[in-house]
Amino acid sequence: MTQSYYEASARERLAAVLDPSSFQEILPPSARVMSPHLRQLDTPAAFDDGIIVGEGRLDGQPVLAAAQEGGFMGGAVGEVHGAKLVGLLERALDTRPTAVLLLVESGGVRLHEANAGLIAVSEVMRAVLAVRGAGIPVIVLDGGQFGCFGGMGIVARLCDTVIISEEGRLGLSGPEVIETTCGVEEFDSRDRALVWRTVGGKHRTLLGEAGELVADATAAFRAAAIRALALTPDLSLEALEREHAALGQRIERFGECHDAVDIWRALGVEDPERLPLLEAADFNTVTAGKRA
Amino acid sequence: MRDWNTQARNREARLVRAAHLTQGKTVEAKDAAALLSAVLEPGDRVCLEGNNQKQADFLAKVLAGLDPARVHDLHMVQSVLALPEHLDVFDRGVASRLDFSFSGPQGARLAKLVAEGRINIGAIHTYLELFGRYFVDLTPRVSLVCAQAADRAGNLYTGPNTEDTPTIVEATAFKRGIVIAQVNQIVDSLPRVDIPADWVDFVIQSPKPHYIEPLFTRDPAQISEIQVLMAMMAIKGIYAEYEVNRLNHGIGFDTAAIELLLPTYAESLGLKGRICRHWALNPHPALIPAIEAGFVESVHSFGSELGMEKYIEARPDVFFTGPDGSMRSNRAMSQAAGHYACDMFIGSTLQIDLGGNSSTATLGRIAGFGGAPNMGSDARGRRHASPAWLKAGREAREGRGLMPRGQKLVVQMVETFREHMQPAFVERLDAWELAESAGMDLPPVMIYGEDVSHILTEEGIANLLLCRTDEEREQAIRGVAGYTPVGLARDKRMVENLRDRGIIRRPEDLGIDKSLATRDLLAARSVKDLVRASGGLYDPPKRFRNW
Amino acid sequence: METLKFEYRGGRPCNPAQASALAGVVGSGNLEILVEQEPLNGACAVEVVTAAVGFGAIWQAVLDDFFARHPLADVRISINDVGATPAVVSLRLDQAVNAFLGGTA
Amino acid sequence: MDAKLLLEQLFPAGQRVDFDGQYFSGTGQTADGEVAVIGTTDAAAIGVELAFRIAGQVLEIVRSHPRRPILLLVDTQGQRLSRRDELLGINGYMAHLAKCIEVARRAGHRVIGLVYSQAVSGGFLASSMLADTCYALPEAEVRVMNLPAMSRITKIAVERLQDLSQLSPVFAPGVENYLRMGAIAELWQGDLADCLEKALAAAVGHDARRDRGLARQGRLLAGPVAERVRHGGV
Repeated sequence: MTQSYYEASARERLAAVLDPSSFQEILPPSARVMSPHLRQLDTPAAFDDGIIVGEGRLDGQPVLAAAQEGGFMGGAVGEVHGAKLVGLLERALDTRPTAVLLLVESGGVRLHEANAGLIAVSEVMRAVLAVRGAGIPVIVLDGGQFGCFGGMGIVARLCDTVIISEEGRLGLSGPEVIETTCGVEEFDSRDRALVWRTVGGKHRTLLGEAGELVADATAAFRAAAIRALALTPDLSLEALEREHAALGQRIERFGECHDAVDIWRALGVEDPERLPLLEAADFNTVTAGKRA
Repeated sequence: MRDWNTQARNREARLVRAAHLTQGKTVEAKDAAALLSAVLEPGDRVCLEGNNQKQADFLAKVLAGLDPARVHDLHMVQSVLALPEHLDVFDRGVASRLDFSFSGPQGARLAKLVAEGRINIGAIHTYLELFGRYFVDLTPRVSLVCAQAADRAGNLYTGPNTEDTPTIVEATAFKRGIVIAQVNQIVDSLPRVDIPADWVDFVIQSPKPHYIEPLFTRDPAQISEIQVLMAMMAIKGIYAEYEVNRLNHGIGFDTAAIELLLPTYAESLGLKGRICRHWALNPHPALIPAIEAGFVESVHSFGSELGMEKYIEARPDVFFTGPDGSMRSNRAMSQAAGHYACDMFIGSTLQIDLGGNSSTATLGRIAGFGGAPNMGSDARGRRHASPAWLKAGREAREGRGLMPRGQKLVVQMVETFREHMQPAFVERLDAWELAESAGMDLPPVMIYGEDVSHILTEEGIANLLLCRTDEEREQAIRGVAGYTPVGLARDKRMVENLRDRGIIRRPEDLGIDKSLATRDLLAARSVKDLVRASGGLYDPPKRFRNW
Repeated sequence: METLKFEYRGGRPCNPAQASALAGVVGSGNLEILVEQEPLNGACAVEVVTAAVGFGAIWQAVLDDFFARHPLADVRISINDVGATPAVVSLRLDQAVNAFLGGTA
Repeated sequence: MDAKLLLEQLFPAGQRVDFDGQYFSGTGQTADGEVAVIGTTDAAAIGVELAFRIAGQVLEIVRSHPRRPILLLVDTQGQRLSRRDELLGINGYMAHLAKCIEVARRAGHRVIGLVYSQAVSGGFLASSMLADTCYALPEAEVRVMNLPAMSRITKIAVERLQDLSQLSPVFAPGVENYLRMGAIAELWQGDLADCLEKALAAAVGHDARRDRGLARQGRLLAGPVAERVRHGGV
């Protein structure tokens, strides 16, 4: 099996991140809980609707976990896909695991069932907040090929932390969408260096949107997820006021920045141009204490 | 008395017409159109430097914008039609006749202009043929070339992408033609001189640096496990068997997979130092891990590749570089090397017929040939021996009572189906229909079946050298054509017989465990891995990055 | 979209390591294959749902060869395909069956 | 409907709402007391500044006016599409807004959403859809994407999408579709002040949208599948 988180399938990621052989799937492919809407639009459906949910252990602790399969429709959220995620989060309210892990990879709402997908994402948002409200941390792992965009990009930031690789991306509107709507001058989606500089793991980590940058290796994601088990959710007014102050500062400090490199320079990173070339460990050393 | 010096006098007249535009040899970019109007005469044969990577794009634009009432009926000779302007000159009536080699991105529009009678094609060539004709009957009267930099005297530095420039300039300058160069910058002193000043008449600094296409970069992330399997078969079933040491690879993911399996799979078979030591090849980024692993002793290149500059400079034992450290490529020399000095060519194609003929022609597109036929053909003039060449020659002649001689290995590597389930094996090439519709003398065949030694698919390797009858040859091809209609129509008994004789070999016959054919076998699985392998020297174009 | 059904007889009963196994992903040029143990009176039943219409004969040939390699009885094979080539189909079939019989996914 | 007219109809007993560009906030008077109002106009594109501002107002209400109900009147064409917003982490700002609404809910504020004009995609997701209950005016427009754009991306002919949208509420724009699928609890018609007072008086419970979607036959799988995952064996 591949060591690369980016290259692994959703099933391979779950197997590698959780304790060996500990994962037990709920509504597995053989249950054939599939999207009825895709068939109606003459589009192939998947036996698991592109998401795997179940129970397992992480470092011996009981956890619930979900993994989106980017290879199927870019991990987009449809009715069934979303319902599986909502059901898993609500299950956490009953079973009270140590944490819920979301191995996200999604372009957002699945257009073939756009309304159902949008509503499902908002139900996921409510459910994530309910789980955190119950004191159970929700941990996001983001390092797949399709990144984490659209509604899932919002969901990820509702959670306790986002563990991201340099290859991972996190945002709201995909670069292609912005280019198509606003023109190539606004965002050249084929300039991949620009894309990653804008929404990639390193920038997200420096901005404080992601909690930890790890190398693209399933073992690195696993180790970071184990560390994150110690998190305690805090949805107090004080916590939100702190976050509010930080986000306000971000607009003040970086609102006029044209490029991520300007932001990195403003953060006091020396030679910000070379950040994209650094391996995760070097990046973490160079940027220690310089994150927003 | 007959006048034996008309060309020189005509040249002088042209230079006089342009004299008011120059200071020394330098012409301002704003005067470029005036310059071309002054030196060009209707009916001139003009070589516009358009290679498959480097483009004299500014001069192309200026040429296409000339007044057709003044400049018309030009005869364009150029290796590659890559830019829209290359066809605009015909669309606007500035030129009317064309001899060329490759037209990849403009193939569809070219077919349309030919059908409308706007372009009269002389012939479609391979690179070497066209270069040869520059010195025989297609000598340019005026050449529009491009270089990285010029000095005040007019010496040119072509940079790593020298490509066609020396050939074009030599053919033009020594037959009293006129050479006009666009350069990215004019400097006091050049890193090195690639073209001496007295072969160059005018130098123009272009408003923007010329365009270079990163044509040979393949992202390892896109290599499939099927391609890994095929690369394993190539290494074990052909490279190792024939001890192939001098070779050329076509562009594509199939051959990139082979390059990336050298430090892993080939190494595990103990093949380092025994295969793949000398290459006629552009500096493929995918070759970096093999170079670093010590497989590769030398690489001579047709052109360079964007982003490889620093890596090449840091590996002067491997690449051909100037005293300044940067690469000196040369398309004509590397084509000659690929034809005569290599033991093997391996590359992909779009269609193969039952005779083993292959073509990349598709309906509605005139794509041309480029250099593949020079690589992918037996060099009948070759006389020096090598183990691979001798073994291939022996296999082809054994038991026939023929004069012994060697033969080049020409390997066609294809998956039986391309994307969208297009079969790679067909009863009849689309090239026939294209030839009829475009009024060509011959169907445009990229590599003739008689030159092909092996066909490699995911189903197996067919060794055509060992076939003794047309029927055997046909069944050997059907026998590796998988589930295509051609493959399904095989004579199963005969195919099994060919397999018993080693003419067809399946992965299991080669002792290859298919379950090992995963992407984990690739020495690099991403462009970032290539950067890592290069020690940070490779700087890929931004479109290939995901960091 | 097209649904194709095939049935093979004469296979051998098998002793799978798990009740079902999945290989592949429903993505362009790829497919997913679900292999399940099921009493089918000794048959091996295959159902293919494919986005590429008109390739029934090729599926038949690919599956014939697959069954010759793996003569399975009382097994249901369900496939969701997005235009995978026969080479990919054969590879995934072998992967799915290996996981099913050997228990390695 | 114009926002000012809407406010007059919602609060015949009086309201004090300040408009600043596309943003407005203030209070309205109902029989049960004051209601906080936060909203946007002119199909605002929600970028980082606007999301931040709405979130700040929610926090201010929680801090200064315990348990005061909050009415969200967000008119949006969706998230602002720009490289700058992505650079600054717009998804984080949207999530922050969602968290602030949750904090209000947990602190005992009723949160009601009313779609009075447009509600699109990300802008809808991070605001009205996070309310305890979301309502809409009949003339409101709700969508993820219009059919021609959807057709381009999915490569399904727009005619086919139009035909299927007659049969299924699942992808096509339309407030009726969102009603059937349970995301919109009711359409408010007639006396809007009366509608608001009833909504404020209604019991607050769990996220009831999938139950409504099932009952209204617009979303048949969401509820049952979620329940199976929640309660099923492994």
